[in-house]
Amino acid sequence: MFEKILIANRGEIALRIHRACHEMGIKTVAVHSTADAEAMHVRLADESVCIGPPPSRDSYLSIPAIISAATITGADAIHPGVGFLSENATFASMVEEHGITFIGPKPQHIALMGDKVAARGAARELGLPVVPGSDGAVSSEKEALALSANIGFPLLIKAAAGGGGRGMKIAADEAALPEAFRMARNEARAAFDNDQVYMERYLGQPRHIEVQILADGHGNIVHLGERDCSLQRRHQKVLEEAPSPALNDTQCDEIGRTAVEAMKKLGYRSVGTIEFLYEEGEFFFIEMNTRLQVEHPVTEMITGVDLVREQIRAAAGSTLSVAQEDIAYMGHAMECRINAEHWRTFVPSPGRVKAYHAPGGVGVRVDSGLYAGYSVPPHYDSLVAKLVVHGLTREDCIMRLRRTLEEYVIDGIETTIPLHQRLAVTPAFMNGHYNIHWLEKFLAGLEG
Amino acid sequence: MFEKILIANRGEIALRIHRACHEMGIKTVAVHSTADAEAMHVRLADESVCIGPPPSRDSYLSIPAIISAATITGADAIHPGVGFLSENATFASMVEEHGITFIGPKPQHIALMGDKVAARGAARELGLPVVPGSDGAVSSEKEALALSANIGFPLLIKAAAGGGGRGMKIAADEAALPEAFRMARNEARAAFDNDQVYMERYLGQPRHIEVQILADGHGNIVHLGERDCSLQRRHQKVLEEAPSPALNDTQCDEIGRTAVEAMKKLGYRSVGTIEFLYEEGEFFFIEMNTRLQVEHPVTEMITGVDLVREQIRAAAGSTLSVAQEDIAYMGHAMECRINAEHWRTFVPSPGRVKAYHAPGGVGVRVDSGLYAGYSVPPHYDSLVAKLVVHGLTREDCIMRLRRTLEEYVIDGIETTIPLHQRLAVTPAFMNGHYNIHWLEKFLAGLEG
Amino acid sequence: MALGNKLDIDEKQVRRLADLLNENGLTEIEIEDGERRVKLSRQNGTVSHTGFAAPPVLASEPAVVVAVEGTSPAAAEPEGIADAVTSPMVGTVYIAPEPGSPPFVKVGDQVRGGQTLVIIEAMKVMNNLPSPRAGTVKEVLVRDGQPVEYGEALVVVA
Amino acid sequence: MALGNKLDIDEKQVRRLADLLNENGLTEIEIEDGERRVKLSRQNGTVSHTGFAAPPVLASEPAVVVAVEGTSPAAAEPEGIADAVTSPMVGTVYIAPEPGSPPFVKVGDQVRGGQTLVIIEAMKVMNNLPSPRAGTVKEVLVRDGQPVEYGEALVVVA
Repeated sequence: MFEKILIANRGEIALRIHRACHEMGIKTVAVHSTADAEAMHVRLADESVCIGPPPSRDSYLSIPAIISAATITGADAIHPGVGFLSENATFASMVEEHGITFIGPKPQHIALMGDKVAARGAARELGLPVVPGSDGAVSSEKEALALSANIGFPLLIKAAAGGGGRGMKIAADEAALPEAFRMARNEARAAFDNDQVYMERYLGQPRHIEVQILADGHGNIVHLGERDCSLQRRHQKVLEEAPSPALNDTQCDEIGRTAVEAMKKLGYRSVGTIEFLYEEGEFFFIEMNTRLQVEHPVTEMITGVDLVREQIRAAAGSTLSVAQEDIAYMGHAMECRINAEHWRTFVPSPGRVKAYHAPGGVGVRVDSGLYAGYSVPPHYDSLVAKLVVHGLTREDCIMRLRRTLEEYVIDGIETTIPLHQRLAVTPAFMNGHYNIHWLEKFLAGLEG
Repeated sequence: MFEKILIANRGEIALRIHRACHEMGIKTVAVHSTADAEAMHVRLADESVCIGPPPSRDSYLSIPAIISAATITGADAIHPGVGFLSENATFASMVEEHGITFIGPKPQHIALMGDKVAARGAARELGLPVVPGSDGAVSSEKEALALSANIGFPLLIKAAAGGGGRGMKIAADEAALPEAFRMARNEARAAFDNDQVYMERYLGQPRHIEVQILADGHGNIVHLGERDCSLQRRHQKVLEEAPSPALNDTQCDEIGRTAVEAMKKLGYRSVGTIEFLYEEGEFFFIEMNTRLQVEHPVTEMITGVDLVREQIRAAAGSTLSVAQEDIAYMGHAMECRINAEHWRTFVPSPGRVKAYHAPGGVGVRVDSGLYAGYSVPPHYDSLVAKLVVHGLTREDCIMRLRRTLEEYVIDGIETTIPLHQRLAVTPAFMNGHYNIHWLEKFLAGLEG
Repeated sequence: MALGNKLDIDEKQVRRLADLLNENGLTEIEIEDGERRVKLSRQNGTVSHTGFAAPPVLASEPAVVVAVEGTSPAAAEPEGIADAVTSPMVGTVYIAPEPGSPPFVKVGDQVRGGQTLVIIEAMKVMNNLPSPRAGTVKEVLVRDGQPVEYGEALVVVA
Repeated sequence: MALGNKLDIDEKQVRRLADLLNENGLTEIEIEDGERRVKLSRQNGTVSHTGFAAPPVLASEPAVVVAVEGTSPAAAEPEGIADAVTSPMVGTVYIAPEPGSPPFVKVGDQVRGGQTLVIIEAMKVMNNLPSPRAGTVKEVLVRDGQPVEYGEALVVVA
């Protein structure tokens, strides 16, 4: 096992990794910009190195600075966390070239999944379901009708040269297809002087559902069920839960098995997440994140598996400590992302935290680097805390969420706690009736 | 279900009960002395009533004040917490006479178990193992030898009129019995002018092991395994864990089943704990606590059962939400009692908490009413926080304990955190090799 | 600065500077303008109380007024309102011997020490509350039938 | 400028200065303009805190000295030591071109602007650190082969 791990990240995820390391008896090196000298994980780490000024490009994204810091401290592995360099294949390669272990997947898998077009091709080859489409221009109504049988309805006809919704038509069923096809071509011709169109399945109200993968370098690959991350604002996840209120156990097992098979074909190693859109019983691949995910705690809460620990073990050459048959799901978990932003306007609110008091008690986990007196720097992501709660049922979980949101004190900066408080009492959320568009509509309808 | 519960207690346990209530959608009434007006649970409760001046006898032990507070706020039930009036049968009866539900056992069971002599008799009748003894004076060597077969060795011969160790002899085996018997009688005669002696099994290095019981009023009774509470100082528990490192699953099941059978005979209702001394495979009844126990969270951590919730449900007439076969043990849990005392001298340290920061992350639960700026009053018990951690194995649990003890900040008052930090790295503790005398010896041997 | 002149202090100005000091976590502000000089400073340790002593602002507001009363000075310190006679117990207060009767005392009444001011019912027992001193009833702070806490101010006798 | 006897304070100006202090992690700003002088300062160790903001006392002491250095003013504020030339990168510092050679500079040397003070090795590349100004070497704060952080003070040139 490693003696000393350098954590090439900041904020709550750096603290999360530090905790896993110390629980494994591994020493930690925190690297930080000048803006983060007083950060909690820096204070708790066994060693810390200032690697640059506040701008990320000169500190948390500076490959030479981070590798130099690992060299001078004698770290034998680097954990990239999430964001920053965590999906940078060049960084992963350079780390390994310097004789330091990169705690993550093989660089070629990072590169493959980082290229979204290549990733979609790979997903199809690996047997992951992708949105069915025409795979190229469709030149006639007849061809459109022939292809539609495989694509399925509702179906979207899009201008190949298009953008901004122009030259885009939805056909609800076969009867509506010919006219929609003609209209889309006409609009495309008028708008882009190019009447080439292609077709794909139209997803009107999909959910965002992702599958957590865990793999060692020895061919052992398991999935840890799904997370529902449909509550999004501007493609940023706001609240995640597991299991998804929309799936039954069979669906979960099936998509999990499909994901595991794909990862076995790929020869994947480390943690990873395969993201899908889900609508009416079908999954469609979006992308794969070849790293730890912000919302990993909800999976940890329902499975009892420590993903960061397993990730570190796998990087050190150990085998997984769990087999697929060991993984049992217990209860329900939710994570609120608490951002240093005004809860209605989402204006960032960096600054000094005057009072801080995290909720405690049964079934509660808080991952946060905040403390009273800490100053949230203005240079980085606004995520400052993750409140994760567990309950034996989804209803228990929501009640616990409300109770903990009542208790959470973060004074001095604006946070999104009031938004989560409102979400937690909203019927559509309570019933699990939401999709990826729901939260934006909910926000638009909020008063105050 | 109840609409509003009055919490007749203070400190972390009052907060614990408040949390359970809010998670069940039940409103809370906090009652408090003038010294506790700023307590966390008072701040969080839906209503609060000041019931008297700081001395407990005029506030937390004042039955009229508490029942009046329930009356004026319209509470339909009272939770007594632990300590104070929680094992006062008169209080339980009076509460019920006022048409308010007492969240606890039937008053007669509180009374029975509160009388330690009667409790021992009852335990024997209910089939709980008690320390075997002569049940009266033993008048001859011959009788002593005859009885010894049933009592077992080592065996203690005690002066009936005795005290202070005089007239007390231990016989290691049958061969040593006659001489020990004669010496004990002679010493007894010389010391007390009365040579009557009796005999019982001698427990040299027992562990304190207790079984958690949960019962509704409908005959459903389950046990939730054992807790090992052998780490004690002056009969005060310091750190508790579950499962016990000394028991195997079979022993746990057996003593649990025995306890459940006894409670079925008794017709017990609510939560309760049966405490045993354990030595070399045998259990001996000490007493039964007819209430919630401070260390209940370790059981909650390994079973996932919310004991306070079940206790409230049972008081409201609901049936248990778990059957014995539903109860599975997962991993290992430990609880550190953090007292506002100097960790070496145990001198109480009330006063203002200048900085407070509880540890977070995976597998951690903190039950504490502390916050930055709160002043620990000098009038009550020094327990100010319970740090409870869970791990998949006992070793994981200890590593997590160390990690969280590194993170815990309570500044401005002295606490016993440094003691727990030392315990957590001590081999005898790490190996689970301790008994009820071990901690006192450990403390005596500590430097500084 | 001329000794004969009264020192001209603009309190608002100093207050504004103090705010600046606090808001920005400074330890010193010094401003000189010709003869005049203003310097504000703070020692390190004393500053620490400004924030810490304040109880945390709860993420949610207390739901019911009684909760706020519970943490009010009246509850915390029975002597909160000067000359007020406070409740020695939790219960329901009655200001008259029976429904419809005139009250025991009203504002302006002269009372003797020992004279009943109100009755407090607790556990179905009626407890007379005698005046601790002779004086004039300045204020009756409770309504008939109102629940009261320990230490709550009931009647002002001065 | 002076309006009668009253001290003329430009609150905005002070606020702007305070912001400057904060943003740049300075400990003091002092401005003199003829009769007028403005000075803002902060205590060194607690630069960004009003005191209640003092970082929590950790239950355990940091295990290694580097951790303390990491939170030291030197790391947090490259400008911490006046006139010190600070490291523009993380790496290993060498005070001489080769092992055994005389150092690039020693205390008392006169240096030109642009003259190499030390070499910093990062990622196996040797980077010359030129003096930002002409002056006298007052102090060499690092040992040969010592690991340095970004912003760490290396050589004092004044």
